[in-house]
This record gives sequence, structure tokens and C-alpha cells, in this order.
Amino acid sequence: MTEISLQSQPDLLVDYDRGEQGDVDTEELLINMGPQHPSTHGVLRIVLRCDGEMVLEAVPHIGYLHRCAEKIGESLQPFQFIPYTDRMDYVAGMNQNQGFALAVEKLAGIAVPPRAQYLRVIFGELNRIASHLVSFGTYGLDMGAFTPFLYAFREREMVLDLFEAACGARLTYSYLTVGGTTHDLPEGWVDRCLEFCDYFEPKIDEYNDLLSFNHIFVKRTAGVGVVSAGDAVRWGLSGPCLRGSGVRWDLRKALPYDGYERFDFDIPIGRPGGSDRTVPHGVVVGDSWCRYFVRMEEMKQSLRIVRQALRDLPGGDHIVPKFKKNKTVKLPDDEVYLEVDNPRGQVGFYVRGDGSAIPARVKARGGSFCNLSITSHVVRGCLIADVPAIIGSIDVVMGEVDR
Amino acid sequence: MSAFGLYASGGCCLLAQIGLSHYLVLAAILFCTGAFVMMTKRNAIGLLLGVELVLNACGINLVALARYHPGSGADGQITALFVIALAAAEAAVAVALATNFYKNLRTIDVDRGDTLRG
Amino acid sequence: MTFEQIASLLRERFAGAVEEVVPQATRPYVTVAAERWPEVARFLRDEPRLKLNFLRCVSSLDLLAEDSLAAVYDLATVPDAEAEEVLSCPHTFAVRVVTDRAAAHIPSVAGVWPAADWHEREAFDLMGIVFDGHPDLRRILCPEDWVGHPLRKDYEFPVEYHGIPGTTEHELNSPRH
Amino acid sequence: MTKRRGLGFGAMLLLAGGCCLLACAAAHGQDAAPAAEQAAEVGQLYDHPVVESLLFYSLAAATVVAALGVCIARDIVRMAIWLFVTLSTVAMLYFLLAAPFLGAIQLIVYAGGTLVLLVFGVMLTSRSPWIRFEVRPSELLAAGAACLVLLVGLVAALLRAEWPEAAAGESPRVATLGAELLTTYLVPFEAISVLLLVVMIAAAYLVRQEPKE
Amino acid sequence: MTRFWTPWEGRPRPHYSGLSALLAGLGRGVYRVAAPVVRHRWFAAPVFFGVVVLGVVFVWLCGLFNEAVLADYPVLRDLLVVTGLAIFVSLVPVFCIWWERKVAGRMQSRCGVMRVGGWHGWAQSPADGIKCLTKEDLVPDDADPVLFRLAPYFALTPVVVAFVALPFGTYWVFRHLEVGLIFVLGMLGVEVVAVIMAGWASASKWTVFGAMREACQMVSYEIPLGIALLLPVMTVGTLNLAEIGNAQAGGWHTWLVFRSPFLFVAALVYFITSLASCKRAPFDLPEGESELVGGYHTEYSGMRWALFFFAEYVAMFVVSALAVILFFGGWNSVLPDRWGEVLGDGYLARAVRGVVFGGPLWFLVKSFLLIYVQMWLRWTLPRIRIDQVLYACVQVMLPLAMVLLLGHTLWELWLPPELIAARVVNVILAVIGAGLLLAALAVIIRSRLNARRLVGYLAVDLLPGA
Repeated sequence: MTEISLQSQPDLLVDYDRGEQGDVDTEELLINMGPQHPSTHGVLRIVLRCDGEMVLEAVPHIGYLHRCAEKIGESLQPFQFIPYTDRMDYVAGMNQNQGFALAVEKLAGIAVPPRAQYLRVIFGELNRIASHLVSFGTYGLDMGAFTPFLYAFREREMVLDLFEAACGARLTYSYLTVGGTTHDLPEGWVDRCLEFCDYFEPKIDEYNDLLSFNHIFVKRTAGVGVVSAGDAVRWGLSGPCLRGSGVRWDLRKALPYDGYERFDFDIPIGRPGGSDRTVPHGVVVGDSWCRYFVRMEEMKQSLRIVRQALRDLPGGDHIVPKFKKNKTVKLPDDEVYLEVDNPRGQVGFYVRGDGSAIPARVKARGGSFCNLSITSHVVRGCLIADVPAIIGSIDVVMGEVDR
Repeated sequence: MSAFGLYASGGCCLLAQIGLSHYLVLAAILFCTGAFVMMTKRNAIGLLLGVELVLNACGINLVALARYHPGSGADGQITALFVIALAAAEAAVAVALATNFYKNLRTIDVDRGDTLRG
Repeated sequence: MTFEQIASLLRERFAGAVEEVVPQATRPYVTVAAERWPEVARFLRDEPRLKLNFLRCVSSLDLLAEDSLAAVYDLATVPDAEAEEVLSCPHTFAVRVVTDRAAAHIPSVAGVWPAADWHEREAFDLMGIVFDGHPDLRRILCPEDWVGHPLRKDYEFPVEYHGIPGTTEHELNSPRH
Repeated sequence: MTKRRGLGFGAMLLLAGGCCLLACAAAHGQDAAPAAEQAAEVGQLYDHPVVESLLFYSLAAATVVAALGVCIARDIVRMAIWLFVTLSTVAMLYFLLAAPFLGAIQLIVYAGGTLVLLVFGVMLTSRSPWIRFEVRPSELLAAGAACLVLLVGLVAALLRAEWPEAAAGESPRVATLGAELLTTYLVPFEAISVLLLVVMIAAAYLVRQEPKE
Repeated sequence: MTRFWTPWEGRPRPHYSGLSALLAGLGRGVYRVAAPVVRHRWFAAPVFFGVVVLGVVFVWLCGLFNEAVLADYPVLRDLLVVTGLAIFVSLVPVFCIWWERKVAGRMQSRCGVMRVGGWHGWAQSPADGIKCLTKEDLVPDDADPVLFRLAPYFALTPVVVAFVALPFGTYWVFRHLEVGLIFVLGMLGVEVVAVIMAGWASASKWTVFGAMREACQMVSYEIPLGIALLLPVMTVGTLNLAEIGNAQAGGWHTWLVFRSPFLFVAALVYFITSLASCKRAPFDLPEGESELVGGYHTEYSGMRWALFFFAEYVAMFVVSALAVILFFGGWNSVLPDRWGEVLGDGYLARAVRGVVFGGPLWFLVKSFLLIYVQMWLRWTLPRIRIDQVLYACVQVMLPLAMVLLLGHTLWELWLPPELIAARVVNVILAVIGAGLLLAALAVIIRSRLNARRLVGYLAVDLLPGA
């Protein structure tokens, strides 16, 4: 296969050298997009085989950020491993904490106090908002619009302020931990959070006016990188990528965890153009615009959930009392696999215990990992300018892909 | 007459008044280089460059003759204008031909394209 | 369908294939013989009562005690795009395929679920399980010239890789693997 | 590196200075309405034979050097760049010949359009920009000799010939050109425009995408 | 003992030689002297005092040079004008870059540059210039050494030379070229060659892509650009920019853009196509950083890269100036010029007339307003795809421009400006234009007044400058 040849003999990437005679060279041009490229989020490297501006084939090469976190997980106790889950999807650390904590709790049979569950929901959804803001801003950058990026980060800063007030960290929180959360909320946090909700809700419509419905933006993204519903399921896509293809599938509804069944929210999915006032014409279900716009709508749903959770936030412990002092948990000789719905798709943790306090095996299923695997299937026969459009709409975080 | 002019006229009278023949000689040199390019370059585009040189030579001739021929009116300049337009047209067709040539024969070496096969 | 129903369905459909059923586990699973695995997978995906069309994860295991490697396939059923109201997951399922540790070979199911493509490459890269029939089986996370498969229990971290010190002296003196 | 950078600055200064001077020279004999008297003064100044001859010789030298560069350069894009230099110097010569309209048109059509077209051709016909065509030295010698003979003959003929050494006459204004184009030269003008149309269609036809079978 | 590997092991030291070493040393020296001075805010005061003084002098000159003074000393005059032009051309990018960063900052609810030099980071661009001077200049190994080094100068020279024929006022021009418009256009068109040189000589695939895109864009957009410019030329009947500008001296309503609906649209067409021709967003594909890393100047760094940016900003000014001269009344004020006759002929009167009734001041203000619109668009719009660029040119701009040309011809034939109908249309268009301008002003004032409601009080309070 060409991939193998590319990988094993990197000097094939130099498809011409100026010394040679004759005027005819290979028709195709091999282009090395990344690992240092403005629009390959992180250290993704894509080898494009182009004919002029037309991309014939795209081969993603990953692993530049590989730390083998799973091996680390086999030598640390669950509480010690929580910080490493942050580093996987460093844009949505809270959700990663939540996923791993839930897996360990299910394995060890730990019941979490209700307040902790509510806190997890609140912080998970706030972090979903923050993560979708990043994806929205960087997608604007990929399209050449610089301003939305700074607006998005302006709002994200406020979310991060809330996080900092709660747990002291702005990026890698390790806040949602096994048995609950590390700290309880500080004074007046709930009011500040509500204030943010009131401030942020109109902003989403402002962003839609600024970018989502911008004619150029729609022209750039509508009908680009279409993934049919069947393909999406077959390739194991999840999160906004799956919903953008019109599949109404969300683990928070399908296999509820942390009491998501208590809350009332909708699952936005990709809709064909013109089906509704908010969907511009020319949009095909499953194209980049749908994937992008599902995120914009999910932010509203997250706000709904946060509001409900703040409304009836119960009192009581924020963590299982016995974990306040000693932070060891014995894992039975058993295994569990549990998935949560991250901003970027389903993140699953496979934890296998052997009776000791250190798991025998920890496996993380990255949402971006599976979403990215469809790239070479989708990026074909499009223009070079479409590659950032598609990659950006898939919204990968390389930390999660490479783990 | 300004100071600079006086100084200049006093300074060097070695430089003769530029006349028609100067331009004609220059055009001749340009023409020959164009011819040389056309002879030596076997690249279709290279040939085209040579043709452009020759056309420029003739343009200089036309304009110079018109300038140093009182009463010739606008003839020279307009003819040169036509030459430029024709050169543009010719370049367009030639490049199209070269591209087609390359599509069919995978080369733009004119010596290698000796078949009549489209 | 519950796990038991699916397991019994498999039992009667593939008598010899299902080697073991573990319903008491926190996440119950069945063990399927490696050589029959592709047809079982195709059945799980196509059986109209199951339609396990979504491959959630492929987790590779190093069972040092039994001197064998295993791959665990976690499956789920995702409703079609038309289904507006079906918001609950009909059924999930897990299959474990065990293979010999010395010569680890498992037939690939990348043809059944394309999602398995990268998962199996990862398992091959980190655990050293060879998936026969995989379209393009090569390392995905580690460099091409990396030695060994890191997730094996008896894996020795290299002392140096292209001049980059891998194991520090402290780790050399007190290995943690 | 130093010399090269100096060369860059030099090139910029030469180009800029040349263009400015020629623009001054071009101002000769044209009564730009609001500044007629001033323009006339300046025109007289720059019309001084010494200045004119200086300009001519420097430009002629630049033209010849650039043309030789076209001959010598081996890869096609360099040839095109050299040709670009030649074209712009010729445009300046038009300015010097009091044909500013032609000079500007030369800049736009040739330097702007034709040259880009050529570079297009290069890049379309070969994905690798570095094209080399080796020619046998014998061919080079033959061609060189032929051209030299041609040159000598031409120059001899030119210098031998009797030209009416009239002083530079009043050069036509742009308005005159336009009027002439639409009156005296109407037929060739229309013919050229039709030709251009045909060429456009022909080019589009030649490079059309064959349907994939 | 394990050998600890350091990433900087065996990395080459930054290498300067010859002129680049000289420039580097010079830059360092200048910085040593300037840095402490610049760091203290008290330096800003004398600078702005000086700026004010210069402004007054400039206003005085506005009046003084509105007649053909110094016509008897052509050499002296030329020397003066060339020096002035050189200073102006080198100041335009320095100012525009700083201004663009401030504009971008404000549009993105931040403050832009704030530190260097005290007041609103006024010294940022000079500091960047010094930085670019002192940077190691890199030439890739595979690059074509000569062309790679020449390209930046080929990019800068033509746009600078364009100023030869660009009038800032009736007499504020280096040369009254009879073919001024075509001369400027030609110079603008020559820039593409430099871009192709740079892209090809860098021997990088990204740069080649950038060069090809630039070539497509320039060659295709020059056609509607030229046709749109033909309309005012046809109306006034000359290619001499000074005459075209003077033809609009009758006040606001005599500006060519308001003369006929076709000219009104043509101004728009020209503006869009000029965006494409100087590679401004949304047409900045040749340097589209999210697709082609840096486009044609990916491999450039330091001074050469800075020269490309000089060229881009000067080109921005030139196209805006052309638009002002050809459509928006050039250096004429909104008031009819003859009203200024009553002021008499004293120096003071002249100065006042030069400021109030047309003069380079008006020209500069108008041009920089158009530049501001360009920046505004750049920081608002996403980038277009290459096929959409060409579609927009061939399918939209070109036919539109042709229709405009034809329509305007018939308009001029059948509705000479004396006719009452033409007058009415003229007045209507002028009112519309005024309305648009006032609307823009209103929007600006409104957003200034309730920034909190528009941006959100949290955001405003989070602003570092607030």
C-alpha cells in the first residue's frame, strides 16, 4: 500500500529534486500537512496526495503525542491516575475525570452521594461549553476568520474562572474524582455560574450571526466532507460527528450516567438545508456545517442542563466520606467498560482489577481517535482548502488521539 | 534653462544626440537574441519566450520610426499596439498548445513530439 | 435483549464457538474461539434482533497468568437515523477473544466494523496481537522502528532510543515493570 | 550573501530610479492641463540631449543584458524572469520615445498578463518547476554563429542606410491614438478584437478537460 | 552514567555575515539606545508635541503648495517631492500595521498593542522593524538563491514607483503623466511577478501553491478591475489622474460615484476587485495561513519578509487612493471649490483653503478611511475557496462590470448631465451616499455608547484596558 511505502521510506515524500533531467515528473504532488501546520490541531500529520489543488488521497499519521498513558495506569492507583486522564483530552478534562471515576466506581461498587452527581453534571456540561467554544473558535481560524476565536476564548475564560474558583486549576482540573469531587463549591459560586449562564445564552446567537450563517462560511462548509449516517455508525464515530450525520444518539440519554435521566434536554442533530429557518440552503446532512452547528446547539442544551442542576442542587457530602481521609480503593478481580459522552464523542474506560489497589489494565477509548479514523475515507477528491474545513469540523484533540 | 541643464550641456558633449539608428541597432540586437533563443531552446515555452523577444524588437522599431518620422502621425504606435495584442493572443494559444502537447505526449520537448498523433 | 438472551442465542447458533459465558462480571462477556470470531461478528452485526452495528472499543489484554493475550470487543446497537424517538440503547454486548501469547493471531474484523481498523492497529502496536486479514497492519502510535510492544507485562523499556535516554538510572536500579 | 543582498537593493534602486526618471522624460511635450507650464519646464529640462542619451544607454544596456540572460538561463522560470526584465526595460524605452501609452500597455499586457501566462504554462506542463533541456554544444555553436552573422549584417545595413535624420517630431497624444483607432484603423481594430475572441475560444477548447473514460 | 540528551545539542548558531551582520549590529545598537527611552512613558509627550507641530506645518504646506510654486526650480522641486514621497511611503506601512493591530484588537474586544513606547504601543511597528532587521536571514538550501533574494525587492519596487503618477492634490504630484491611470495599474499588476518569483524560488510546495493562487487571482481580477476603472475615465475623458480629480471639484454631489447609478455600482465592483488584487481578506488565499502555511512567503523571514508586508500595505494605500481619485472626489472637500475664492490670497487664507476646500488632507483622510474598510472586512469575514474566487470573478464580477460599462455608455449618451433627470438621479445618489456614511457613523457612536450591552458587561470588565 502507498501508506506503508510512505511510512517506511520517508524520503519518498520528496517527490522531485531539482538536479534531475527531463521535464516530466510524477503527476501527483505529495504534501506533508503537519505535524507543524497552523490548522492541524496539535501535532497531527496528514500526507496529502494532490493533483494541483485537488486532494486525491489523505493519510493521517498520529502518535506524536503518545505517552502510553495506559501503561502508566497499570502502575498507579485510580486516585493517582485521575490527573493523567486530564492530560488525555486537555480541552475537556472534567469529562475525562468523570469517565474514569465512573468506571472505577462501577468496578469497586461505590455509591456516589447525590450532590457529587449534580456537581459532576454541572462541571461536565460547563466543560462541554468550554470545549465547544474552543472548537468553534479554532474552526473560525481554519476558515480564515480570526475574530470569532477571540470571542470564544473571551467566554471560555469566564468558564475557566468558574473552574478556578471551584478547584484552583484552569486546564487540568482533576476535580471530579473517584467517589465525588475533590472540593465542595466555594461561597457564591452558584450565583456567579447563573450570572454566566444569563450572560452567555445570547452570545450563542451572536456567534451564529457572526459565523454560522455567514454566507462565505456556509459556502465553505456546506456539502464538504459529507459522512452518511451509515458510515458514521460503521466507522464508530460518536459525539457531534455522529449526531451531525443525523443519528439521534447520545449516551446521556441512551445509557444515562450520573443521573442524567433527571434532566430535561434535547439532542440536536444535523438537518438538511432549508428544512428549518436556522439551516441555510445547500447544507447536506452529515457535512462539516452540520457537525459544526450541532456543537453550537449543544451549548444551549448544556446551559439548560446546568440551569436545572443549579436549581435543585442538593446539600450533603461532595464525596464519599471515607475517601476524604484515605484515598485507596481496592479493585476486585473483575473488569468493567464504561463510556461517557464527551464533547468530542464517547470516551470509554476499560478497567480491570486483580484484587489489589492498582488496576491490572486500563484502556482508554478516545472519541477523537475513532472520529479521526474516518479522515482518509472522507478527505478524497476535495480541494486543499477543504482539508482544514473537514479536520476542523471533526475537532480532534491530539492528546486524546495519541494518549 | 535651469542650472542643471547649463551644467550638463557644458559638462559632456561627448554623448551624441540619440537618433533613430541607435534604436534600430538595439532592436537588431534584441531580434538576434530572440532568434538565438528560438534556435537553441527545445522547450515549447522557451520558443515562446524567443518569439516574445523578436516581437519586442519589432515594437521598438515601429515606435522609433514613428517618432523620428515627422508626419507619420499615430501609425507607428498603433501598429505597435496591434503587435502587443497579437503577441498576447499568440502567447495564449501557444501555452494552450503546449499544455495539450504535454497532455498527449507527456513532454514539452518539441523535438520529441514528431508524431502527428493528436 | 439482555446479555443472557444474546449469549444463549449465540450458543445455539455457534455451538463450538462460544467457549465461556461470564454473566456475573460487572460487565458480562462471552469468550469466542478466535478462528470462528469473524462469522460470529458478522452474525452479531447482521442478526435483525441484535444489529450490534457500533463497535465501541477493542481492548487488548495481557493475561500473563494464563500465558495468553486477549482482545475484548465492546459492542452496542445504535438506532438508525430515521428513529426519532428511540433514545435508549437497545442492547450492548461484549466479546472476548483469547489467543496464544507466543504466537498471538486473531482474525481481523475490520471488514465487519471499519471502526476496528485503527483499534486493531493500536492493539497490534501496543500489545503485539497480529490481526490476520487486516487491510494495513502497522504501528499506529509508536514509531515504525520501535522495539517491542509496550503494554505487555514483561516489556522492558529501552535504555536509549536514537540518542534519547529512555530509562533513567533510577529506573534501571528499581524497575517497575 | 552580502553581495546578493546588495544586488537586491541595487536592483530596487535601479528599477525605481529608472522608472521615475522615465516618467519625468515621459512628461515631455504633454500639456497636463493644470500644470501645463510647469510640465513644459520640466520637460525641457529632462529633454536635454545629455540626459536623454544617458537614459538611453543605460536602458539599452539593461535590455541587452536581460535578453542575453534569456539566452543563457537554463531553467524556464529564470528565463521568464529575465524576459520580464527585458519587457519592462522596453516599456521604459517606449516612455523615452514619448510613447507613454505604449509603455504602460506593455507593462500591463506583457509583464502582467503574458508573462504570468507563460509561468502558468510552465507550472501546468510540469509539476517540477526545475526544467532543463540539454542542447548539444554543436547546436549552440551553430545557432550562435548564425545569429552573430545575422546581427552583423543587420547592423551594417542599418548603419549603411540613409535615414532621414529628422529631429523628434511631435508625438501623438493618447486621445489622438484613440480617435485614430476608431476611425482610420477601425477595420484592423475590429479584426484584432475578433481574433482575440477566437483565441479565447480556441484556448479554452485546447485545454478543455477530456471526459474521464 | 546515562548521557542526557539536550534538544539544542549541535544546533547551528545564528549566522550573520556581511551586510546582514552590519544591519544586525546597527539594529542592536539602535535598540540599546532606544529601548530605555521607549520604555518610559515620558518619551511619548515630546513625540506627540512633534506630531502636532508637523501637522501644523503640513497644513501650512497644504495651502502653500496648492499653486504651482517652485515651478521655476524643477530640480529643487523634484528633490523635495521625492524626499517627501520616500518618507511618506515608508511611513504608510509603519502606521497601517500599528493601526490594523489596534483595529483588530478593538474588534476582538481586546486592546491591541499597548506596551512599546507608552501611549497605546505607538512604537510597536518600529520595534518590529528593528526585530526584523536583527533576525537571522535564512535561505533554504533548495531555494534558488538569486531569485529568492531578489523577489522582495521586485515586490516593493513597483508599488513604490506607482507614486510617481499618484496625485495627492492638483499640484501635489511628482509627474502629471498623461497615462497616469494605466501607469499605476501596470505597476500594481507587476507585483504578481514578484510573488511568483518568491513562490517558485522558495522550492517549497506551499509557496508554489501560493504563487499559483496569486497568479490565478491577479490575472483574472485585473480584468473586471480595469473595466470598472474605465467608467470614470470614460466620463471625464482623460487618463490623467490629476484632471480626473479636478473634474470633481464642484462639491459632494459632483463626485463621480454619484454621477450615475452605474458608477455607483462600479465603485463597489472596483473596491471588491481591488481587495482581490492586493490579497486582502476575504481574498487572501495566496497567504492563507490555515491552508498554505504562509503561502508564497512561507520560507521568508526577517527583513525580506518585512519587505513583502511593506509592499502589501503600500499597495493597499495605492488601490484606496485610486478609488478616492476616480470615484470619491479625490482631494476635493465636500464643499464646492469656488466657495473658497472669497478667502482671498493671503498665506493664511491659502492654508485655510488648502484644508477646508480640498487638499492632500482630504485625500489622505479618504484613502485611510477606505483602508479602514479593508481592515474591517479582513477581521470580519472568513476566507473564500479558490474555486469560489474564480467563480466570483468570471461569473459575477466580469459580466457585472461589462454590463456597467455598456449601461454607463448609454447613460452618458442619452442623459447628459444638464438634463433634469440626470440631476435628479445625481441628487438621489448623493443623498443615499450621505445616508450610508451617516448610518456608519451612527453605528459607531451607538456601539461606543453601549459597548457593555453589545459585548456584555462581564466581557467589558474583563478587558485588560477597561
